[in-house]
Amino acid sequence: MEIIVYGTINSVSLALMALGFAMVYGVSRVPNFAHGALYIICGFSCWIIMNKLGINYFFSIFLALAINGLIGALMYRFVLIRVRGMNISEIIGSYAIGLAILEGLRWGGFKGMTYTLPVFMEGSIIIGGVPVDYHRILMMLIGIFLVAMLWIFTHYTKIGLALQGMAQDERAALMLGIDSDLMATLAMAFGAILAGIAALLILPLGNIVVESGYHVLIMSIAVCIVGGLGSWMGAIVAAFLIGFTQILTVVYIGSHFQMVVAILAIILTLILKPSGLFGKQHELEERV
Amino acid sequence: MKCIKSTFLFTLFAAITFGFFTSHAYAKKSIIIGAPLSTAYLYGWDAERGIKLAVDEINAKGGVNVAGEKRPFKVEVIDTRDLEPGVPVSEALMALERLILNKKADFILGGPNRSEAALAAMSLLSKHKKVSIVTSGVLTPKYHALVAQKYDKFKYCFRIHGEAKGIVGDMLANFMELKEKHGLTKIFLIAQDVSHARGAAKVMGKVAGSKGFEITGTEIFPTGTTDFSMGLLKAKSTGSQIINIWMDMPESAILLKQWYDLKIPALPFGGTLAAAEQPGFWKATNGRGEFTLCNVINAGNAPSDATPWTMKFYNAYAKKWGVEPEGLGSSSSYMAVYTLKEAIERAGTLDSDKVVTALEQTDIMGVYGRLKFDPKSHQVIFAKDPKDGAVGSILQWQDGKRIVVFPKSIAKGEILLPPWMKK
Amino acid sequence: MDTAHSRKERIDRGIKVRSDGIYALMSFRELSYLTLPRLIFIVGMLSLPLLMPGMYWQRVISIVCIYSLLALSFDFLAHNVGLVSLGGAFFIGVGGYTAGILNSYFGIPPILTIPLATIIGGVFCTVLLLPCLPLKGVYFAIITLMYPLFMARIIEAFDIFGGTDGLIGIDSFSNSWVEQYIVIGAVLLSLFGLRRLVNMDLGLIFTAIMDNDQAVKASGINITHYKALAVFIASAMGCLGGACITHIYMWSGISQFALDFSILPIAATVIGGSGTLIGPVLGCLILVPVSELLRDFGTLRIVFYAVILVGFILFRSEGIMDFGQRKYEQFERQTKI
Amino acid sequence: MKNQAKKKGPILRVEGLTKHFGGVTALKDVSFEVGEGEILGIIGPNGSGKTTIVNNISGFIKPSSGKVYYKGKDITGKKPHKIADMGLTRTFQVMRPYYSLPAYKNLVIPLFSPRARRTGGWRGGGRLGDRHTVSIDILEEIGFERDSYIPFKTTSTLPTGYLKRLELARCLSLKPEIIICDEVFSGLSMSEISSMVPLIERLQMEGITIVMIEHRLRELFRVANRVMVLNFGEKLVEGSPDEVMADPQVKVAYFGSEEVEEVMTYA
Repeated sequence: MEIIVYGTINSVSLALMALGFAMVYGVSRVPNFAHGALYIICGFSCWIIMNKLGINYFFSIFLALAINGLIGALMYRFVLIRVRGMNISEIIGSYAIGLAILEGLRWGGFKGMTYTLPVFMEGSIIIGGVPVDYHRILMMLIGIFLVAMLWIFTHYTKIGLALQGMAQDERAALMLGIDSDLMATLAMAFGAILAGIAALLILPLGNIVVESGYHVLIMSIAVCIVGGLGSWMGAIVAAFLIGFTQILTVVYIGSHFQMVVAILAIILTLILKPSGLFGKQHELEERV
Repeated sequence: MKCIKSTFLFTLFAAITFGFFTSHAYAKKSIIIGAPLSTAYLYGWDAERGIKLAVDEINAKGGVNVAGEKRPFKVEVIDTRDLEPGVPVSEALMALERLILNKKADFILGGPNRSEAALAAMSLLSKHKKVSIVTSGVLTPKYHALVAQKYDKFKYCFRIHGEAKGIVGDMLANFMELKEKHGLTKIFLIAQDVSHARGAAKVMGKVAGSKGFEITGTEIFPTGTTDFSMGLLKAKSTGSQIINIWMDMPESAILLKQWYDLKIPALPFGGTLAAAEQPGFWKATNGRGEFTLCNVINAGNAPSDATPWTMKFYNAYAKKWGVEPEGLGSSSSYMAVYTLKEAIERAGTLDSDKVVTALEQTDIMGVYGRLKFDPKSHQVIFAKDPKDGAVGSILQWQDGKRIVVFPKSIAKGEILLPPWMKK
Repeated sequence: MDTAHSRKERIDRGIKVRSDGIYALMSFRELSYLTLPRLIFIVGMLSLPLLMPGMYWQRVISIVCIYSLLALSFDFLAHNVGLVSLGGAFFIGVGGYTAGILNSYFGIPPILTIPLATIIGGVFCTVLLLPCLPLKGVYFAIITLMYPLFMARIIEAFDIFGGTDGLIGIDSFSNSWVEQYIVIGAVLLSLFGLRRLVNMDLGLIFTAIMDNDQAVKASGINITHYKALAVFIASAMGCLGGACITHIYMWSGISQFALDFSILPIAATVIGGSGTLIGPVLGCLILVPVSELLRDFGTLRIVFYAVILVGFILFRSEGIMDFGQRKYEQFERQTKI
Repeated sequence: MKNQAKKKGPILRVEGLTKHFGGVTALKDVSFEVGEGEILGIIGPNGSGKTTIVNNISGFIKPSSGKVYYKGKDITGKKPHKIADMGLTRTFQVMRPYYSLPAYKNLVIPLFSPRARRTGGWRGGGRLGDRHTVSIDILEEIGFERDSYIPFKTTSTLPTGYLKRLELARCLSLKPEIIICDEVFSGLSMSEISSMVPLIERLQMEGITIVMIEHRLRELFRVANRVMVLNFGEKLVEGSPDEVMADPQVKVAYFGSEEVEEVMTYA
């Protein structure tokens, strides 16, 4: 029973982490290697707003998300827009920005393990004999709610449809009068906000540490690849797949194989089905 | 666009020239201590503060008299980044070499903090014949075993704080006490997937097993795990009463928070638990870290009166740095500077080999007991009583304060059990 | 009114056309025009260890050479064979561990372990990378990014080869001069070896595979075979670097699979100029010393480093070498009319 | 005017070839044979599966069901480079030269293949000379003027006619036994076509079997011994060019109605 409960929790947290990355890659084909940095900087900015400026927790969340979205948009507008297309420079560019943000935070004194965010609700209850704390349940609910909102957003709103159009075929979207750079900036901003939401949900469980930035980047790449680069629906399904395999390995094989399994999943998926579960792999099924 | 390009190139040029100058402007007279530390980490900056505190005190009193001539200490700290994942150890070794070759360091204190880097640095130090005292973060028993094994090659390496085997000994004494008082016999081991933590957990399993404790399970978590629910639930289902934790990664705070939320009826007993050693731990877990026990290896890192010097150091540290001594590196680094000073004065020269022999006969009453080095393995000798050896100290978080509960000779309180365990 | 007796003339008048592919050089002037930059580069590289002020900077030169080996292998794979691999750390790790194992378990001296590790490491990496050769573009990049992490976790989980402590007590080169000249020799050898290879017919096939692999398939050539050959060449160079770094630091452990070994060579290639094989070596010659100079600033060093990287990508995205080549061809001098 | 096909065993036999792309059936149960030294034309409206047949035979796509026999051996699903190595070469409807390389270097690549090494290339007769001179010879034979600058120009600057010839040259350099030409005439000017037709006939004289997929029926009918018509992935009819021309089904398939008599002659 606890496998199911903690499996879903682990999977939802993986899905939250990966959603931002999948959104950005889906729309603008830019692999955003600064995703981990956006995740962490949202945690720290929320901490600063709450502790240094004394604004209460609820508003500081929204303020931090807004700042994150702004950083994402600025990052795209001034740096990534010039290197779109040259995929090596994209990777290096976004990784360098991520590095600058993370190491800048570390230089700015955000070292050590004493920074954390308060939990939404204290205490825990027993579900089917398994003690689960409120915050994790809340995280699951918000996660599912977020996915539903995202689905509605991309299917029924103007911007959402434009983003999806861009994802399928950028040139066709251009022909229909969708300003691709604006859309890509918006996508990057949304990606940053999604990373921020993931941070504000997951970080209260532990503490805000710069290293988890790199860890989040690796895991979100893992999930997006298994789910098929570009399709965020695939990312969610893949998150559940990897989440449960991790929990199962911990229970049956041995907890220290947990990481090995996650990375093995990526390598196997790429070899067997490079386009992932849902992805439409353009290069491979090239028209002969 | 033109001006951005020129300003960018100008800042690059300024950075290079500035960097070049600082490395040449220092007086030849002072004795240079090189401190390769991972300054972005607890074990790094607490050692840096310990060393700087001791150096300031010694320089205030006139410095070290080397064969009659008074020479001040000068500290050169360099960031090795070796506790950061994804950074190759060769980065730390290059920093160490920069200290030795470029900054002309005479002695190395603090040493690289990661066990892996410290082991790698040993051959480098013996190549350059530099005396090095490791004071923070290196717990692997392999370190002093290697010194004993290849004495002539690694004789320049010393270690002034405890290591895994010593800690296991202290922990066992505690468990025996818990067994009599509260009848706790079932131990569940949780270790980080790092060789010194796994080694310590294995040794603990064997030794505790032979002493009548029942090992209900062992869980090894890779670095970077963010969910410990499975391990904790397994501990709860096997009815274990003590959870022995060997983990120095930041995610251990998640483990403790989950332990509190899931109300696991077992006492979290940290073998090495970096997160719980900091005074800021209470605020970080907003009170949910109560009853956690953790080992700070040497007495000075928590308020206790092991020796008259302990509280003097404790208050001097708090006054200078505005925070109580934290982590396991502060008192040991402080003592390392004093031991080095005393050894240089006895040896009367800076020559490495003479200082090594002088260090081997060290016998001074330090912050955490009488410091003597084992001549063969250059490992500080541990004891239960401050009068005849270096003393470890285990503390428990009791409503916001760190109370030393072991060893008995310097204890200030008793081990308490969480309310949901007292059925 | 005297007319001007001299006018500006580009020094490569006529040489460029004749020397582009068909070698028909007339005079020493043209010969020197082509060979001078290469000569300066070789003499410069060989004299570097002598110019370095202290032992420390000589060690920095060896690290520069190791990174340039990696940058060369990345540039060769990315721009001549079309396989963008983020797996520099994988090659370094495998090469380093092979050399470490050969030396500590079998006691083979460094002079022998380096060639052995290069070959065995190269074969090992190629065999492991075989299944992902048909992948292209971002997919190949990301899977090669995962391999080093995977190897590090395997060694950590199974606690083999000394687990997280790694192998220690590996004996180093006899003295620092031997160490430097081995590494510099390796860089020069592989640099000019690669240039020779790229211009040979074999290099043609790699360019063809990059240009249009369907056509190569249709002309009866097994492209996986040639891709494997290219990956072997690149991984052999990476393993050579890995073996050297193990012997320089007398240690080999899982942190040789660290991300820095993958990212820095690529940054050097981007700065130095991708496609020209000398570019990445120049990139390393700039990046590694700068990051050493900035070491005094502690954690700020990485921030500076990242800002420099972003600056180069934005303002000089084609790299120094291409810029240099263009400028070199536009030098003018006065000639009499 | 047309040389008759020598009546030996079929060099290429396709049985029940079917291919589904997801729900779409591109080919349904197509079977045909090609005799040695014969020219078979395959015609049909756009989207009737002509190129899919070529891809299945040459191994670029694996058929859903059905068999392909080449000189009696089953080559269904073999890798493209293995099939090419056995002498069954093809050109691409969308031309695929190496744009970054000069024209003569384009042919150096096929001359690296194991088959070229064995057979010595088009005129090699068992021993492969220097690859560059062999490639220039082949180029000259298919219409690149030898002493002009054309063989040395970068491929991207060549007009379509030369690119089509380059495709053919690539097949020739492997000393093929079968060439499948996928719309070799399309996109060429009248003068280029008039110089291409004798080239095809000369190849047939050399004993090479050719399968031609074409839309320009007039040139095809001048050269082909037999013609097969495809419509929506199914084989409609097979026979000599005149029988096919007269067959009402073909007219319906092509032009939707039977009356259009005179257009057929000028197509």
